[in-house]
Amino acid sequence: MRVVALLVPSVAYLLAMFVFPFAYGVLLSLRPKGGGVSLANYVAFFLDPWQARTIWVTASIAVPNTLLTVLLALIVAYAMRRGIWLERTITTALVLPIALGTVLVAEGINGFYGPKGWLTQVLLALGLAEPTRLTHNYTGVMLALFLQHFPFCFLMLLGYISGIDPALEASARVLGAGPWAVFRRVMWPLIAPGVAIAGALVFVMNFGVFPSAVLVGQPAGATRTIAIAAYQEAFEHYDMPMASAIAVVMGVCQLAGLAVILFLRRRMAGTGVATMGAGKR
Amino acid sequence: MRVVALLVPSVAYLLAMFVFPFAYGVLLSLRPKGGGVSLANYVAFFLDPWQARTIWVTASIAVPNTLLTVLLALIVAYAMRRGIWLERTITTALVLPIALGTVLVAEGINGFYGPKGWLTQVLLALGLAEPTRLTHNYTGVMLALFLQHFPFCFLMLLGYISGIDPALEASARVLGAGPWAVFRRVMWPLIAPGVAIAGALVFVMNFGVFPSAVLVGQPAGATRTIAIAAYQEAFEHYDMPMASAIAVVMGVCQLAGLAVILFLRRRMAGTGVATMGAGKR
Amino acid sequence: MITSLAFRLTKRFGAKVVLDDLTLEVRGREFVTVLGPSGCGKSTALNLLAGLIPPTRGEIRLDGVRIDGLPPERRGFGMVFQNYALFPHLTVGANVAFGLVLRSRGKAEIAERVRRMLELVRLTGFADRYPGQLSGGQQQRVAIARALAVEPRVLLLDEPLSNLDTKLRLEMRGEIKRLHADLGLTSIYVTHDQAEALSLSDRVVVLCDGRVIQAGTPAEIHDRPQTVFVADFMGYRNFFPLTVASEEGDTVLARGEALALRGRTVVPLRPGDAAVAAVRPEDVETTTEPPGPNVVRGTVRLTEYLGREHGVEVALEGGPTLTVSLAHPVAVGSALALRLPPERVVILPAEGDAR
Amino acid sequence: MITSLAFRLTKRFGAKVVLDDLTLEVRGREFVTVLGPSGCGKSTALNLLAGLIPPTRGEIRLDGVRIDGLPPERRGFGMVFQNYALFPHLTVGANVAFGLVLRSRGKAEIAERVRRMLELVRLTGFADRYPGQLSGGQQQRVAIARALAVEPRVLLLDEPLSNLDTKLRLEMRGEIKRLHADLGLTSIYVTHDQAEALSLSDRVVVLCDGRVIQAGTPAEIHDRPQTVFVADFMGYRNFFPLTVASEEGDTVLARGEALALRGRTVVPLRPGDAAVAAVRPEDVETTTEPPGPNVVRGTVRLTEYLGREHGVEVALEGGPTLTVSLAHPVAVGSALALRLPPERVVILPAEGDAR
Repeated sequence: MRVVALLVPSVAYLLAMFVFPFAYGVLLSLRPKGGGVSLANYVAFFLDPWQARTIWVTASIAVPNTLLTVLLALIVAYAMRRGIWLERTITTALVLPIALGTVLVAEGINGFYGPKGWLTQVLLALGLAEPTRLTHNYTGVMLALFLQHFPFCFLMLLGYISGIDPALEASARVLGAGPWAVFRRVMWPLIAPGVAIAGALVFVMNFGVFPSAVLVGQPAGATRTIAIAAYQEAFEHYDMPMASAIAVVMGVCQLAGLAVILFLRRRMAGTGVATMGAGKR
Repeated sequence: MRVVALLVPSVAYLLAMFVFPFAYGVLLSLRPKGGGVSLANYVAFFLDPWQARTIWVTASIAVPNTLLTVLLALIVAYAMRRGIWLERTITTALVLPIALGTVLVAEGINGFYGPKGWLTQVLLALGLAEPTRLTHNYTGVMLALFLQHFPFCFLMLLGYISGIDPALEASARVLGAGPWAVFRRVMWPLIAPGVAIAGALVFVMNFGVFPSAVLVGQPAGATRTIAIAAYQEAFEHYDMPMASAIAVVMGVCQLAGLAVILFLRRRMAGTGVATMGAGKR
Repeated sequence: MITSLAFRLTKRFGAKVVLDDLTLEVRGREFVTVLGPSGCGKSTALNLLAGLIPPTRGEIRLDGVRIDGLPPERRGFGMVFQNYALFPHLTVGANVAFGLVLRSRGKAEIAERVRRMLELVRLTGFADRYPGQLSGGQQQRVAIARALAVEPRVLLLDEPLSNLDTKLRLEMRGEIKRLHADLGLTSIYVTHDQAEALSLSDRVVVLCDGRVIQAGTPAEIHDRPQTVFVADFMGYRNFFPLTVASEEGDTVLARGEALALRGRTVVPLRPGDAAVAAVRPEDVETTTEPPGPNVVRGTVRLTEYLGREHGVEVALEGGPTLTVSLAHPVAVGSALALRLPPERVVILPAEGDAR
Repeated sequence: MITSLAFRLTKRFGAKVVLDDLTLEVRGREFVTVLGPSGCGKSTALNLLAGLIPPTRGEIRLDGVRIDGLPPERRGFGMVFQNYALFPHLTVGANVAFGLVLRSRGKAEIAERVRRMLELVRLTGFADRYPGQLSGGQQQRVAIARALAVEPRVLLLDEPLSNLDTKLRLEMRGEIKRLHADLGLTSIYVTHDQAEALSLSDRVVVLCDGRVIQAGTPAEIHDRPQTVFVADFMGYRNFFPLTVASEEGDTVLARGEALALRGRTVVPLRPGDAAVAAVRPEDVETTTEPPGPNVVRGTVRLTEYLGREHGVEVALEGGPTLTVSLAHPVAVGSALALRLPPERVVILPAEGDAR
């Protein structure tokens, strides 16, 4: 009882702090600059191809990047499930981009992958590649997002996978399952819920991409994401209601992505491939 | 053996991908625009007060914000250690800011805490406050960083704390410890390593603050952080070597902060207050 | 020294009744064991007594004074947990001193008492180790020393031996018995192990689904179980459903299709009642008597070497199986004539849902 | 059906030798138990046999053919784990069918075999439940059914009963014994429980610190332990350090300050050798004989009710303590004259570091 009494106000304040800004945004979006209460902002957004296509641009970055990030993180985390040599060093290296922040990652990408960067020069010197443009375009954004989100995804999955009782794998091996059968029949069904959560998080973060799209992308064209559109309305045109409307559209897209991920997860569970409580006993 | 053979190239590539950009940056910083190999960039940075003071500005944001975030997260996570009503909802609300991205959080802050925002209006209507400026200044950046980093810190600490065997607390209670004595003598020593890790992560992220400092701060003055200085050199003046030098200075500051945190943790351990393996049995 | 600890406790979690009006009075210096299978509510009872969870209804009186309103730290009890629950960041000495430090005793007094406690549990010289450096049995002894250091008014023990090896469990059982007697403790001990309950206790309370099934001295519980559930728990491994044919005093004759048994009753039975005859493997003996009541014939189906004895499963003529314990080996397939001594057979009322 | 499984295995983790050249040949249909305290390397041995970890040195031959190069899935063994290791996402039926599906058996054959296996472990009707919905004993039975479904060439059991209640452990022990006999299995069983080792095995191998201390039939291990370590494990609870005074054949007389004991030897001893006399509590009897070799006097210090017997701790004249098991109760403080029958006393060589 005493604990509850202490907790209620602080939790209420936190909720207010975290939830109200968004409720505010939704209401604001319904009051266009011209006055009144209407859906005018939404209509304007969808009728303007320059704005509406940001949804497609963002999705074409977020979806492949999410698949790539989750798949690679799953492979590496699964291979490392029983600990490997230099685990600590490798984990630290992976976490560097989080620690160093978006800007420095962007700068590092420009330096390493850019037209005068090391990678291009090495490839050219070896005669292995045409001078390909890897930065300030779609590829640059993909690289930046991967560098930022891979570590999160990897650490989440590693935690999830190493929480599964190793005796399950041992028991499947003795019963006649080779490494691939172990993965498909035992580990994957148990990991799937974790993969769904990690995928959902990466997708949502990818869909909100902003600084990377500006710094190593082509913010006026190929990588003009929906977050950039919202930013421009808010901080360049000072049209807060319009910016809020765009933000709401973005939120709806993110929710749609989550719904697809949940649907896939449930279908797998339905066909008996996936899930029945995680491995921790 | 087979696993190792498969793993080595992929791990090597990942390391290259994550580590080389930073090594590249360090070397670049030593080759100033004028030519040659020298420390000229570093000398220039420290001799220019407009640049050098960004260290102080950044620290004055990062240090108090880290303390505040960790302290609040610790209190809330500790209070929730045995699960509470609506835990799922509250956790979801807290994770919203991560999901929605920096820009939308900034916009929400401007809308809620801004001069025309709800909070100010409610406080004014109640006669509780002078019309205080909460955004586009130091306070705005503090709020944005708190909203972004609190959830991480909270979830990390909650995981850490709920991993501690509840029988330890029960046993301390029966032995005569009241709630405060339980925290001070049993729980805190076991939580301290987790707090140190969470604190280190939040500090490093805070020190690299960039988008928030621009969007809800005062990027030309009170919140001109070191990351902004690096950004301007790189993407406004196109002086990559100088930008790299600033990035290296920033990295050194982050390492210094980590060293202080590690030192504090070790001192606590030395005086017998802290640590000897976490609670999981 | 306390005179009595009396309680009457009910605990529900949601709709599930975990403890249904568990009523007991423990006298000073008594050793009471709560015996039951996992999930019977015995650990919940201990947590309620310690104050770690609140009861749904009920009261606890220590020497007549209600203490159920007090938080755990003010009840002055000691508790030993199944998983030891030692503080991993403190040395053995600091663990034992924990309760004394909280009571603000003087430094010298604490040091002396820690020394005496470690001596008591035979861990002199271990004060500076950390719990992680000790074996399971040593950790368990530290947990006991820590609980005893504060001179608890009542010592609560929650399956303290169940994480230990067979051999260690036997040793620690003796240790607990010795400490209880030497220090004049009042102890409540929770376990699922009948041997622990019998050997340690002054009184045993058998719990099933949150209700007391039977309570009494170890000998009463062991020799005079009142239900099939208690008999099963007390090592009666043979149960035969029969019908009571006749009764004289506390002896009845019960018959079934395959066998007729004369035996003792604990609960009165009348002719025609459905009954269950229970007998322990160790109580059956080989015989040369002709078949009749309490004498059966059968074929050896399986034998088990038990060191001093041989466990033998005998398929009786007419169907049922009898498990017996014999001093000498017998060959699988050989025929046996066995006697079930009437004074060792217990005839119990058949209760459909007694388990 | 296999004819023999022979192996010779050494395992080091870094500098630590976990198994030191463990050599054993198991014959077809044999039940061999590896008995030892925790940390003696017995689980490591099982994991090496299953192929789950690679040996540092050694070989495994099944009917003469080396199989140590094969991965676990191609050895055709069955394994039962201490924590059951059931697949939580699969039903009981799918768990049991797991190995058969991997062997691409026909649907009808799998269904029939799963049905038979569940019947065998008495879980008919549980096929559609999930492991999380079963009790510990039921989960253990599913684990056994799953391992047996593939008709394993060798069944490996890693402390399969140690997570169960006392009563359930007894029942499941009988179940394992029955299945081994009925199905003609070849089994290797790992445990720290001497009762399990004695009752189940054709042969027992006692392991300590990765080395075999003694191997033999249960009766040999039980009656003729060769070291104090084995005797201690086999329930000899009284040990007296003495010096050999005289020998005749396999009987010696050993003396100490407080007592003189005549007893059997298993390992030859000569007069003057340091020895340890071991005797079980159950082998000591009360006597009216006058004091002399094998007859001692003492005072009852502690008694323990054990159901049919009473455990009694007796302080002997001259210092040592003797633990005995008596059929009738005695009062604490009373004097007793006790006889340690020479045929029940084992005189062992004293080895400083034998434990």
